[in-house]
Amino acid sequence: MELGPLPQLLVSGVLAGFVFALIAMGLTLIFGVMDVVNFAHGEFLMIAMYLTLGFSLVGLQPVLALPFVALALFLFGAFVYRIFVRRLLEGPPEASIFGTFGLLVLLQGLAQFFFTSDVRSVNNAWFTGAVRLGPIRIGEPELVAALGALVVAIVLYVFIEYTETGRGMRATSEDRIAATLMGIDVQRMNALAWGIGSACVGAAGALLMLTYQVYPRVGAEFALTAFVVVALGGFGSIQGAFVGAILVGLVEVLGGFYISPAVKLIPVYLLYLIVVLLRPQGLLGRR
Amino acid sequence: MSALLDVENLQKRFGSLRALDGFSLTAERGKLTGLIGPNGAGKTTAFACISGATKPTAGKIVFDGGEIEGKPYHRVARLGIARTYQVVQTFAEMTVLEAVTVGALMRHPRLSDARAKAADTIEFVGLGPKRDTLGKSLTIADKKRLEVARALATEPALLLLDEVMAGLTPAEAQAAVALLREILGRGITIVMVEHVMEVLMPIADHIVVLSAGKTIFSGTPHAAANDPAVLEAYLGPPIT
Amino acid sequence: MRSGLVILLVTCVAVAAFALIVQNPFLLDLTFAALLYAVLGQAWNWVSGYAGQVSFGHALFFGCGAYGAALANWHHFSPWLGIASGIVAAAAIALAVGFPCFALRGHYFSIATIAVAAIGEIYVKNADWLNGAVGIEFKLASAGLGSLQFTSKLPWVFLALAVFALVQLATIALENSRMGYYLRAIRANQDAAASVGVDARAWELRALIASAAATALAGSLYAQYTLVVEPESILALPISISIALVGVVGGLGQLWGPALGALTYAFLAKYVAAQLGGSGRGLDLVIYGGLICLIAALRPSGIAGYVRELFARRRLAG
Amino acid sequence: MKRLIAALGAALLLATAGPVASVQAADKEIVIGSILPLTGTFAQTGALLKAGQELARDLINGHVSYPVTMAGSDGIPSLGHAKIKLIFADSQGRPDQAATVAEQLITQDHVVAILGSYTSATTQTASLRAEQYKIPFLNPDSSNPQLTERGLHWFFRISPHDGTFTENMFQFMADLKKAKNWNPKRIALVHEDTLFGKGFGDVTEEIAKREGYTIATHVAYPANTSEVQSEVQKVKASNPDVIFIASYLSDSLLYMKTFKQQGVDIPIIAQDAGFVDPGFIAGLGKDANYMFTRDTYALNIKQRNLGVPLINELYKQRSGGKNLDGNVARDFTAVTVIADAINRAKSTQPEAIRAALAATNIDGKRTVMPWKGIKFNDHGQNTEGAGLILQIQDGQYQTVWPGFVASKPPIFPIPAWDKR
Repeated sequence: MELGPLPQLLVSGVLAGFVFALIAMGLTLIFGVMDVVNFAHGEFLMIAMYLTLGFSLVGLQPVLALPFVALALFLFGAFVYRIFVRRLLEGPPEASIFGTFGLLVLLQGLAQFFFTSDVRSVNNAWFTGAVRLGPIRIGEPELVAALGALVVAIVLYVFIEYTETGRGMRATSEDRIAATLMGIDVQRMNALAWGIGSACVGAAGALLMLTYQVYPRVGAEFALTAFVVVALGGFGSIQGAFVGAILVGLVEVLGGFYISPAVKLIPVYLLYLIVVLLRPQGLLGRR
Repeated sequence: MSALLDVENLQKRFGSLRALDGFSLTAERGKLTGLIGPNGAGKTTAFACISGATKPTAGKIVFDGGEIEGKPYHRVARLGIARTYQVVQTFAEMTVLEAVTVGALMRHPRLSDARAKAADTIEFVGLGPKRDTLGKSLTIADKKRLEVARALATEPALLLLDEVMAGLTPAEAQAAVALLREILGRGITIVMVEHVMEVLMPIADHIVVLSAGKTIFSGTPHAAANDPAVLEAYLGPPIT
Repeated sequence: MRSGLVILLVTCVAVAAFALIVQNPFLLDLTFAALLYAVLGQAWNWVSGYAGQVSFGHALFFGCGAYGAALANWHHFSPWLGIASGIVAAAAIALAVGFPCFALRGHYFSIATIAVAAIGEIYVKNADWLNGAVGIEFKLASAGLGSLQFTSKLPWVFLALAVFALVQLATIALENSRMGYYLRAIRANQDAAASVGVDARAWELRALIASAAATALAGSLYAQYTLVVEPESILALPISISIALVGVVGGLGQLWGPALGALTYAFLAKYVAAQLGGSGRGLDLVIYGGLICLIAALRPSGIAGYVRELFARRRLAG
Repeated sequence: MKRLIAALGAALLLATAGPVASVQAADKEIVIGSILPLTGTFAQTGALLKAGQELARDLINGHVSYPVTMAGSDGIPSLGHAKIKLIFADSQGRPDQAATVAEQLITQDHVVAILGSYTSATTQTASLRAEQYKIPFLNPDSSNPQLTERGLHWFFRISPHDGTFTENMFQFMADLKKAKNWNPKRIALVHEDTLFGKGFGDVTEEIAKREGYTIATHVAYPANTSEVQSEVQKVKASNPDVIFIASYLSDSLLYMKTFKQQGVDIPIIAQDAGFVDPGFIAGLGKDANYMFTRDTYALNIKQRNLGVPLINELYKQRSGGKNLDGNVARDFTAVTVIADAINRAKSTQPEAIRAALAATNIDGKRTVMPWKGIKFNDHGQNTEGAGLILQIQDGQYQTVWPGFVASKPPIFPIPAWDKR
């Protein structure tokens, strides 16, 4: 049987999925702990990308800059929680939707003010070649990003399942009041979740700069996909985000090739609608 | 005359958990039936199934001569079953009058009629002085009254009350009992979940005991208090 | 109810007088934009404010109206026919999409609205009968109500004012009706609402259909005003978000919220942007974003909610 | 903060004082409106275009002579050396705003003609207002072919449109076929799904068929996408001889990287936009080499007009050191064209200016453009303009076509990715 480009498309789709997963994991973690969708998630990614670009200008390769960017984003996320998101949680549920939305507009405006709307990319990065496996070609940056996504997912999983703090975070996500009664500092857990979720997107930003370029509005495209991925997988489920991301990557690439690139996002949105209408909690979400 | 509500061998599973596993209950017209049982026996799930909030996995619910199991929540309400919640579910941003009006609108689509009906009901449950207070600003006792008023405003044939006495001071509980008698006096049938047997005994006409999702007793309050199975469910197996 | 009507009357008279006095196209344009956004915000408010189902897809309905008008012009029909068919199309889409989507709640619903609107946008970009990504430019006709084209801004301000008054009247009626009570109850607690016989999905669907129709009407006015429709500026996600933000900044589920939000938005988007955005460096975005953040953190009930609190406090004090 | 206060203060003033005091044309001033995107996404470009137009205005109003039409003529000689005055209005890059300010220029500032307004969408709406009020509208720089196909009476465009530019790409390919003994038959067409992309796609498909080429695949894709794997696989699977592509910068970088990753080393001819952005070479380094792209302008051509380097120096003083580019050069030229028309009209009556514009005939040597000249057809389209084809060689854009202005010969055939 003639497979044609199918094997290549499958590989490309899965790799694209890994990148989406990398971005979606932080979002789903934050949601899981405190029921807040961070609509400014894409802008956190944008900040991480600018930071990575900054490091590359002083000679530090994105892969090496990754831990610093992740740390910086951790601090930034925790800071944003402490001075801002905490107040949103005291208000009605809409407050968090629109508050993080305001944050999106604000961060985009600041980026445009400081960096202008120019498109910038890291020059002379490592990993620009491609690996050949028979007829299949895999870009090195995609490969590195996929490995990064796997490492981040495993670290996150181990942290949440097997550490004291991770268990505290899970308890907080299940029942905030009960967690308080058990002596868990919910504010600290929330700040930690924002920090870790932001650190994940920091890692994503660093790895993304291997293939992609940054400009103030870069977050929009990725964030939209990340929301769909997270909702598809089930808000709050890290495994769900991973499965959802790979499904979205595959559907986007296969749909683009076999239907038409112009409408490649329609199957992705349809997939989301069909899944949540049949299973309102998403693929792996809890009710 | 047949019973108003007849529940037969109801089953409800959440995944592998059997919340109800053979729940049966009969409520005679105009009487107060008490539903009791230890924590986690499935009382609240039983109410959820009867009122249509969740679908039972198997079994039969006959209300006023018609089968209602699996019907949507709001349709069951329209048939004449109203309920209150164990954990109060108020409309936080609405005043007492507005919240009860929402209930009254079910039988009185014109807003002015509904508001008049709601005002009467609020007086009836003794919330008159607080009719313009927001739901979220009420005390727990008043929130429970508000829920009763909201349910009564739908002019139900059957009222399901879920632990309306919990957390009340003795004086408040006294007033609540008086209110229940007045409701019964209007010809409304009540099924009432209570955690504590003693509260129910003086007012209940009939007692159903639920344990681990199964009806283990049905009879008069006096018989319930002397039934070994009931005592075992509450106190654990007898020490021998 | 009476105070709402009085304020509405005073507002309309004031806006009309202002429009007749200033005669300045820039300010009239600002007024038209504010009125249009007030209509859009209020229509959105019915379903997302009163009923609490936050939609990020209203550009789809806006687009129905705009494309209805544009298609009528393209095929030499009366613009009024185009507006009517745009409204019908929006209502039909609202029915078809709302029915399944109202099974979803919270973020799942909001993201579903994004997905549906995005599918619509992609479809239009690739649909030849709507002239795809290129969009449709109106053919000029002699000015008048028949062609719905004018060489002055004044008729536009009055048209928008009429629609605004209509939408405000509808909202006053809503607040004092069974539907208004039901929507607020659904927003507060859908489960408890069902326990007193409220069929949440049916009422939400009615609200969405009305909302879609009003949004489409505003969309066709906008298209007739600018004389060009094109997917990027009619159907894209930022349009849906602007509509939602007008509703939120003003205050969700409040009669005067969208109007106040629209005034703020029009002023910031059109005027401050012109003054501060000179370098194209996004200072206007910074101010706007900062304002939304402040409102969300400090006054989640929006401007209208804040004004109300002030009045309530004064009443208590006096 | 100061600016905010100033803005708020001004707003109050506006609200209370009523109409903004309109500046009446002084006796010896001819008022021309200019609509530009001075704020918003295109604000940086808008500021440069404004500087270019102001330079042209100052040259026309001044005494110093340059080899450019009307430069150094001390205003409009036929109207008693009346000075040209430009009133700038901000479109914010938005179609509805462009229409508003066009109306404002006409009704309040009483301009005799309007220049504008960069993006095709804003030009579309603003020119409709000019048509309604019967005022000449001269468009320097919008490239959508449809603009001059609307049957408007008052609309003129000096720039070639995308149809002409695409014709140029095919002419270049035909020359390359002859010179390099190359025989391309199959074209892969890739463009974003916007006004710009769709316009390019339609016209390219039409010309390709007319010229006897086969469209191997026609890929429209969503702009600002996050990956282009399926797009590139479609191109690869269609086995083309040449790729025609239209994208803005972010997507153009993504395409180049993915082409390289997938080993697609087919010659690429791009329709400017992202491919001529300064960020293109900066983002790709040596991987940008050998790309062909269409552009409207280049300074490194074999000069025909000796005034260009001088004018470029003057412009650099106003642009913060930036060189003239295609957009600015066209906007500069537009001011000279309208001044020339008014001079010949010997009147500021709109109908007279329109008639003079329609009769425009300027030699290319008297402009800063690499064109044969400026002459409008019945649709108001300049028929004498053309585009350039550039190739990136050693990290520099070199003009390789048309031959009479080329700074370097094209390098062809192009080496495979791993040999670059």
